[in-house]
Amino acid sequence: MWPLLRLRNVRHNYNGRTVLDIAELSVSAGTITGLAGPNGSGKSTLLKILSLAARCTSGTVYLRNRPVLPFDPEAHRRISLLPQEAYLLRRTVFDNISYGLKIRGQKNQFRDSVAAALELVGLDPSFAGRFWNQLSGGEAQRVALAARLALKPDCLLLDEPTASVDMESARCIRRAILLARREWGTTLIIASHNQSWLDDLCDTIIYLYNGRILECSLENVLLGPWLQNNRREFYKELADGQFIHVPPPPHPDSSAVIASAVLKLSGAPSGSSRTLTGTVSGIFFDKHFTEPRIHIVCGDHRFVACVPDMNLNGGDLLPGRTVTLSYQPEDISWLEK
Amino acid sequence: MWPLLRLRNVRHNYNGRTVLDIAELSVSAGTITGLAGPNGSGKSTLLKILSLAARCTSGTVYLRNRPVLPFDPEAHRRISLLPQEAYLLRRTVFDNISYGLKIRGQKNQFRDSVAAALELVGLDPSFAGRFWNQLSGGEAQRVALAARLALKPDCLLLDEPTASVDMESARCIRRAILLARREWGTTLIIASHNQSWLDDLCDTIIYLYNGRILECSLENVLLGPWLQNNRREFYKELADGQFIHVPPPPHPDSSAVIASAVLKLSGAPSGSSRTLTGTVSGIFFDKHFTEPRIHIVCGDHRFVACVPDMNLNGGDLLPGRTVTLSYQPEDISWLEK
Amino acid sequence: AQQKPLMMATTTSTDNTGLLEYLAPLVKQATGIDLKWVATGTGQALKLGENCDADVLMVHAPAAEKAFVEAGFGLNRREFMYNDFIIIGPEGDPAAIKGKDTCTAFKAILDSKAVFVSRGDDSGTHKMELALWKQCAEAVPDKESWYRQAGQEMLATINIAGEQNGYTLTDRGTYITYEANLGGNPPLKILVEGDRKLLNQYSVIEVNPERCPKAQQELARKLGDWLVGKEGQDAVAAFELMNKQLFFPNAAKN
Amino acid sequence: MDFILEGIAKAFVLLLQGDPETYSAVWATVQAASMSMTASLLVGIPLGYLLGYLNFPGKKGVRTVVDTLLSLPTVFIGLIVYAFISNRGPLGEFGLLFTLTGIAIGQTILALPVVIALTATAVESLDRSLRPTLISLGATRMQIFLTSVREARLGILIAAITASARVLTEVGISMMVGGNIKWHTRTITTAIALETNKGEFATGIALGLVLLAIAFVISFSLSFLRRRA
Amino acid sequence: MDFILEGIAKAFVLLLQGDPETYSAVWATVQAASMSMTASLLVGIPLGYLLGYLNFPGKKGVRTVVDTLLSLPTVFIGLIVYAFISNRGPLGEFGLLFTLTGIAIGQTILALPVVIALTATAVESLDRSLRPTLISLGATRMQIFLTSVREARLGILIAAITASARVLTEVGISMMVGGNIKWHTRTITTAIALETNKGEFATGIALGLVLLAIAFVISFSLSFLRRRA
Ligand SMILES: Nc1ncnc2c1ncn2[C@@H]1O[C@H](COP(=O)(O)OP(=O)(O)OP(=O)(O)O)[C@@H](O)[C@H]1O
Ligand SMILES: Nc1ncnc2c1ncn2[C@@H]1O[C@H](COP(=O)(O)OP(=O)(O)OP(=O)(O)O)[C@@H](O)[C@H]1O
Ligand SMILES: [Mg+2]
Ligand SMILES: [Mg+2]
Repeated sequence: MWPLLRLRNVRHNYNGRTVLDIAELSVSAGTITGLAGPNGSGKSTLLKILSLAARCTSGTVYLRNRPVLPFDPEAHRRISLLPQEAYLLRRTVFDNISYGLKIRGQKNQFRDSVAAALELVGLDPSFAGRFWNQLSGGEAQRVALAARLALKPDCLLLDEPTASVDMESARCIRRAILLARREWGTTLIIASHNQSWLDDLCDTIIYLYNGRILECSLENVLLGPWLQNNRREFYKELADGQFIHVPPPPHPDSSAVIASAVLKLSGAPSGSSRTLTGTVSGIFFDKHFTEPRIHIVCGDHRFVACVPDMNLNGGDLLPGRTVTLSYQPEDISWLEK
Repeated sequence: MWPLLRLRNVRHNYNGRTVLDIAELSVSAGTITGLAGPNGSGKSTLLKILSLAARCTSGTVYLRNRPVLPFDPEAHRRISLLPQEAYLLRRTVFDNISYGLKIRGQKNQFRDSVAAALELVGLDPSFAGRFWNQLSGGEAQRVALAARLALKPDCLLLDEPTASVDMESARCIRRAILLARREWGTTLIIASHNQSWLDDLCDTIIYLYNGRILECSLENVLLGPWLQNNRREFYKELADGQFIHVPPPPHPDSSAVIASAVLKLSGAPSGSSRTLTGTVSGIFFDKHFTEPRIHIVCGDHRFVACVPDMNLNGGDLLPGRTVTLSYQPEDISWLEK
Repeated sequence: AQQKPLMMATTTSTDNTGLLEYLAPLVKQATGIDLKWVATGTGQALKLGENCDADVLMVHAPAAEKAFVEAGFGLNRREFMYNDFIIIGPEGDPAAIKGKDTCTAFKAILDSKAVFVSRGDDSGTHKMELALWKQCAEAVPDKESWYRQAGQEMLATINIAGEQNGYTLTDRGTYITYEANLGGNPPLKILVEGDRKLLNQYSVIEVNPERCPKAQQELARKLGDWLVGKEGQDAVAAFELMNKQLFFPNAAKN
Repeated sequence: MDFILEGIAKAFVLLLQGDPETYSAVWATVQAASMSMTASLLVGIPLGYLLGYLNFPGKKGVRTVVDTLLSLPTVFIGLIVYAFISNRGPLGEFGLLFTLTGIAIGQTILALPVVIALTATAVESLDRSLRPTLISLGATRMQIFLTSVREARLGILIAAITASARVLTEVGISMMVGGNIKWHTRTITTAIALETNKGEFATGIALGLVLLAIAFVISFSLSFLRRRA
Repeated sequence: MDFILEGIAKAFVLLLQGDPETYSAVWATVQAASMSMTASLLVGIPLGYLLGYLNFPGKKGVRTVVDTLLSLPTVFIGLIVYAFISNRGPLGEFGLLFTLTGIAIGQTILALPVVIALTATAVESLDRSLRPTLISLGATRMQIFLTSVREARLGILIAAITASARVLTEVGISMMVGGNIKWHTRTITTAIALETNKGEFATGIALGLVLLAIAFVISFSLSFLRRRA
């Protein structure tokens, strides 16, 4: 079976500046894919291209191996996007949610669909009669999502669906997403900065950085600039006065990425390894990893490390305890600029 | 010393519907106050009224015990608000950030202020030349914040400053907020759904629910409807089939709130207490509590409980472990509708 | 100090034919009067006089002029020139009026129901036409479908008649212009002319300074004097359009 | 001054006593304006939408041309249309001269730049996230057009009102192309011009008020489209 | 048809050979239009802003009235202004009749509803979060006005262009109040009317093109304000 969506050699420019450059990306039908990355890394641009809402400067989008363009008669109505800044039509909530059904030629009987969509996003049915400008920020965001859910699309792309949404509603949206996949077989691609929400929901997560897909995750990213000491070692000083040492960076401003597996909890430095001391701020369970993960704050910076079960002795790792991390500078990799 | 800002008997209506009703609220100078609450609870409305950007339907806003109205000549330029949906002027980022300085009659020399403000929100100085519509969602949000920071206001109100902002930048904004208080003595009031970010930053947190200030925190809120069994006990079924029992609700649709201290980790039920079984998903350290806090997932729902240090035996509470919570239904309280 | 210009309200025919532009420098030279004029319909010209917005009037609607003077708005009405009206129509002449006298022609048009285009704007020409209908056919055929009331300037009216193959009554000056505009071979030809009834009398009237204190009666009198005097009369006689004399001085009969 | 009061009184008389000449002119005005407004809205709104919506090289030039055409003098349009539909013109055989249809052709030329320029501006002022939102909901190009027009309804409404005001008040075209023929092509504005020329200022005022009454009926009925924008 | 081509040729002759009568009319047109546009923009933009910005009871009624006033016929305005500034009118002593200032007064009345209605619509179409944002940045009421106008510049620009087109092309006021006096108050449009009356259609066309040239200069110079909206 072909992947539902596939990008090849896609590149997108704004005013001549390349903001997206993806050689190859496939999304299989029925999966939930997360999209993570810092501001400006190209998540929204990628979602617009994948949803055929915009055309990439160069490259091809395939839908089940067929190249497709915006307004493709077949694909157009099966893929839906919740843009980051969704526009609400200057009408009632009811009209907003039923709009997509109406333009699909569906006749009347929107009432049930609209009520069902509102319930999915955790809004009271009485909201249907409200006007677009009588909503709070989070309510508007949820109405926009409801308008997409009402369409029961084959493929749904969500750009920051939980921005300015309360925690209870974020859980509600999570349930709606899982329901969409289960009941309608919807394939989902979701960009979000709510890392734990995303981790919890998605089958796979794609990390974007400067318009490129990263091979690793973006757990511990340290921005430049990097200094050099008189032994020609590169380092950066953290806010609490500790130093972190790195291999020679490609550029003094490059960003270093330290995979959580690189940071060991064995306190004593051995050979060429270096150490960092910090305070545990939390321990998590993340379904993408077999081991629990621990957050350690060093000065201003929060590091994520893996906790092999054998390392757990008593309550040593509970929040508030001080621990020592060790790492090999050579294991630190660099992000392309 | 009078509180910097004080509200008395403030009530706000939209189309005759009361969305805010606050008898008394004071904010002391130099503090950082958080504002939490579900969508539509009135946070944005409250911030607009506090910042004198809107006038309340009835009631009084005091600035250092002097009643003030919008456009108050003295207060107007000392209080600044970052609205939830900040509007960027159809100009460059530079012009947007320097706008507030310009209308204050400041002459030239914006260059340094703009560069400093951009740095505070973690944006490269090269952004100054971009046009308003050449920004990603999170970049736009940070530019809007920079425009307020550039004013060095006495009082700064932020409505969802971290919505659609990446984690690194959220930390950056946190540093900027702390710097504003330290260097300029700015008083801050911040509405956010990013509970952990808010917990970490604020001196006090105010919880809003349906336009009213809550006495408790909003940690574990369970929405209705509530059912009654043949023993006339009220309960709700969780997604995993467990039941949670509550005292008689004021209304079958009322929301119950269970303070984290009510949920005990002592596994065995005693007397009239009830139990819930769940999986630990994380442990945190929260500066507002002396003890670490634990997140436990039961079915669809995540509960927060306190962990008295004495309860910590070995790695029992590490993420992934199964634990039992017990509670007295009478300790559960109700939110006013 | 420079003298204030003399404001004249006049009809479009004197302006459109170029007569005033020809006379103005001569007036200036002879009397020192700086002549300014507003060219409108006769009715509006009389109204401007009535409202004291002009010092002197040059119009061609004798009955209305007399009423104007009798109402005390104007003084010293002096006739000083005329031109003549003609009946023009399509070369085919469906009502067969060519060479007939005016009344016969009007009756023939009425009987044959051939298209007749009326100015319909209360101008001097229109008033003349209405008088002729009453005189020759008892009533104005106001609502007849062949009787088209244009409500426009003379030239536009002729154009309408031309487009609709109709007859119309026009002053000779405008017809000469029309003829020239169409390169000397217009679809409408002169069919009736030279009848005594078809005289188009122009006069000059001074605005009454008793009603209008600012009216410059002295200058107005001076202009009138010049127009009826030999110099003015000769100048009128010498004015030609397309090498044809348009206006005929007749101040002598005053 | 008196003629203003007199004119106001006369306006009531004309309207209430049903003066046939006035009603004939009202009817001619309404007929010509309906034809020209229908044509100019049908053509102008899509063109204005495209001009505001698309980005193409030379767009700025096209806008400048449209803006310039806002200043087409009515007599000039009248002359051009006359040249085409006069008996000696290329379209002479259709017999459009001195008809309301002829007037409507000229008025369409007059109204088109207004509709196009104001529609383009209204569409340009739409929120830039409208288009991706509509696409993401599955709207076709035609549906995007229709919905954008509806979202820009305030701006397009005022475009229509401004254009119809321009058409209702123009004299030059009606005079030149229509000929101001009583009972046929005499519109209110040509009647006003005629009465004023005749020195019947009060009647001119009265007819002006009649025109304003028509305009009021139009803007009043359209104002309901303006609710809740 | 021929007179159109002839007119186009003649337009070049008039403009390039510097025909003094044409230049006098151009100058009169420009003077009157500058005065009236200055006045109507200075008064109309603030009023339009308030109308679009404020919410007050009866606002809808005011908008309907303004929309209706878009249909003020020029001859009607001419008559009203004439009534006031005629020698027997209340303002007769100022000697405004048959002057460019008099024309400009009438043209201001003509342009005001256009500026007000279109500015109000442009302001109403502004993003609703502009106002709280400006207040939150410390803008005074005056600064909010100025910034809102700048943010709505596309709409207000087209309001100015539409109004100036209306003013440039009007005949009724210039004719009635100005009197079409050669070398003094003869504007291009009254000159076109005169030439057309005289049957000089080619000259009419030529003068119409001259007017369009002025309009082009105006919209071309204003089009630079349109960059980057
Ligand atoms: N219309 C535009 N014109 C020019 N540059 C743009 C435009 N839109 C976005 N950009 C730039 O393109 C890059 C990618 O933007 P994009 O919106 O895809 O980022 P993102 O990953 O969605 O960020 P965020 O998390 O802030 O939403 C950014 O550097 C941004 O500044
Ligand atoms: N302009 C308006 N007209 C009518 N009702 C409004 C308007 N703005 C907000 N509301 C309603 O007022 C209530 C409070 O809104 P507010 O924006 O203050 O909520 P909020 O706490 O900021 O929510 P969010 O977390 O979604 O931003 C909500 O019920 C909302 O629906
Ligand atoms: Mg984005
Ligand atoms: Mg809010």
